[in-house]
Amino acid sequence: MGKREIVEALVFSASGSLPVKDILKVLPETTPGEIEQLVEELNGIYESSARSFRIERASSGYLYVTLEEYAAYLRQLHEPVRLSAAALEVIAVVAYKGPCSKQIIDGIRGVDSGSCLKQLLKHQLIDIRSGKPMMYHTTEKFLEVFGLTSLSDLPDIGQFEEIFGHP
Amino acid sequence: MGKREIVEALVFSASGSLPVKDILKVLPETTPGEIEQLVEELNGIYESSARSFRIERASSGYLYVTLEEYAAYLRQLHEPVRLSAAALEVIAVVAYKGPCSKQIIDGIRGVDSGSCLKQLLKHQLIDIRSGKPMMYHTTEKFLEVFGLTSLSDLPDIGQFEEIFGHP
Amino acid sequence: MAYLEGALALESSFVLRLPMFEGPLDLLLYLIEKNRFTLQDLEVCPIIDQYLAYIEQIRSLDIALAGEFLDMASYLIWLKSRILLPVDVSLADGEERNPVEELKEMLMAYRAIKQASHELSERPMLFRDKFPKGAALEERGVSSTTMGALLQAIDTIRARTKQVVMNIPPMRFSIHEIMARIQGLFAGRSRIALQDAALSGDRMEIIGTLMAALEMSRLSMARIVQRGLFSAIYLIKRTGSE
Repeated sequence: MGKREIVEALVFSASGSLPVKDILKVLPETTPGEIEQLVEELNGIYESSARSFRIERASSGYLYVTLEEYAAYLRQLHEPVRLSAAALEVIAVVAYKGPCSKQIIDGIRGVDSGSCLKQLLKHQLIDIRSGKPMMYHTTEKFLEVFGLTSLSDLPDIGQFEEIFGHP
Repeated sequence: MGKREIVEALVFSASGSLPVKDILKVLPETTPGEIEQLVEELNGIYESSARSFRIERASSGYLYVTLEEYAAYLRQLHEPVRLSAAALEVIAVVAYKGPCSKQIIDGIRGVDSGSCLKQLLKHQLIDIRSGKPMMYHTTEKFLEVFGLTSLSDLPDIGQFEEIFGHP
Repeated sequence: MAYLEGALALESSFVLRLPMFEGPLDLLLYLIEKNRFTLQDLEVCPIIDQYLAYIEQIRSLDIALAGEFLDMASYLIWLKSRILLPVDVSLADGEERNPVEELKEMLMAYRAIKQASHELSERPMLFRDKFPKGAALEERGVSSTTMGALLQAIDTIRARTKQVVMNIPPMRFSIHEIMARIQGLFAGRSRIALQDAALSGDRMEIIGTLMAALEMSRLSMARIVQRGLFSAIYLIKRTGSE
């Protein structure tokens, strides 16, 4: 296990790109130039063993990417994203409260939910019922993503007490 | 670019574990056995070129993970998951006993498990099935975290059958 | 009692030692092991004595003890009395389960779980011993998630908005006004039910009325009488001569 492999493991485990300063935090005796050298060595190893990925320089750090020639295959995979904590809050409110307006959602959460609603609409987890005000409600896709057969599968709010203590 | 490298690129680009069925979707002429063979070949290549990662069988698919010897370095960058002994007891009950209520978990442990359940839910190692009472069960992520393909991979524990065999 | 000497020797480090036991069953298993009993040839009475002594020891050190430890203590005292007292023939004809066997079964189940959790923690664990490859950057669909995530989100909302929820509405009832009202009621009779003095039944008004009653009692204007637990509270008018 050399420095080179430690750098490899660090970049490998990062989500998105890993800033150089994070690598320096773990390997304090190293210099940015040395890291660049190690990354080049790693890419050399990947190339000579015909690997499908390389490490790329990206803004302030390093990032693993797959080679372009594999893109056609990768596109067929539906790489899912995780919902943000805020989006989860909004979807929880809409699911439990039933169709409700943005004003109500904002009121319950105590913060503006505009961008979350947009994200959830984009992912088709909620939909709009027209009217004044517009009402948001959950979709079939929501049930699918949360593994529910119907909204009545949602656990009773009162039952949360056993885990989350008193309201 | 062979099948092997396509499998590599697919698993590499996934966040978390990639289900075998997703690989089969992209490479329809392949069999699960063949994929396993290709993964073994890839791990062979990684080992002989002293790479810091391997592909592991996890839950219903494959997952890239770093080797254990790098953990000390990686822990400096990532918030490591620390499960308390109590939380481990709770997850053991849920894993061995199968879906069960808080009352049953508390009964076996002789103490309240509320905060442990909360901790495990937060880490998405368990989930809830609604009903009266709510039932807790282990998740795919649990299998992933503990490197299991299914719950039947759990080590057999003496007396378990007779104690938990019949509810 | 060697274990007690041990406990005393540990006195200063008790705070650190205590969480070693996950609960009363854990402590019992520890004592059983210390006495080199197996669950099959377990002698319950010495274990019960040691458990109780241990609990007493900890309590004398003024360390807060989880309720479960005390529950178990009272259960064990009951169990010991069952063992020592002559068996009631009417109860002994197999109708009731042997409590010692029940305790053994509980301990066996807990021991199995403890062992299972130990084996789990010995496995190379993701995010502790090995780390998964980081997520790619592209965004596409939504990954399936858990019900727990939904509950967590609700808990987050609750935690964040707690202040709003906890915001107690200002007292809309003046204690002096309520006192004056009670005085008015006393004009016709010398004894009134406290709840009659709260006109609306509003929670805040009831609290206000109780505070008014306490104030009147303090000023020797009335006596507060309650016959039994949870029964109605009465205010009895006091005259100057009383």
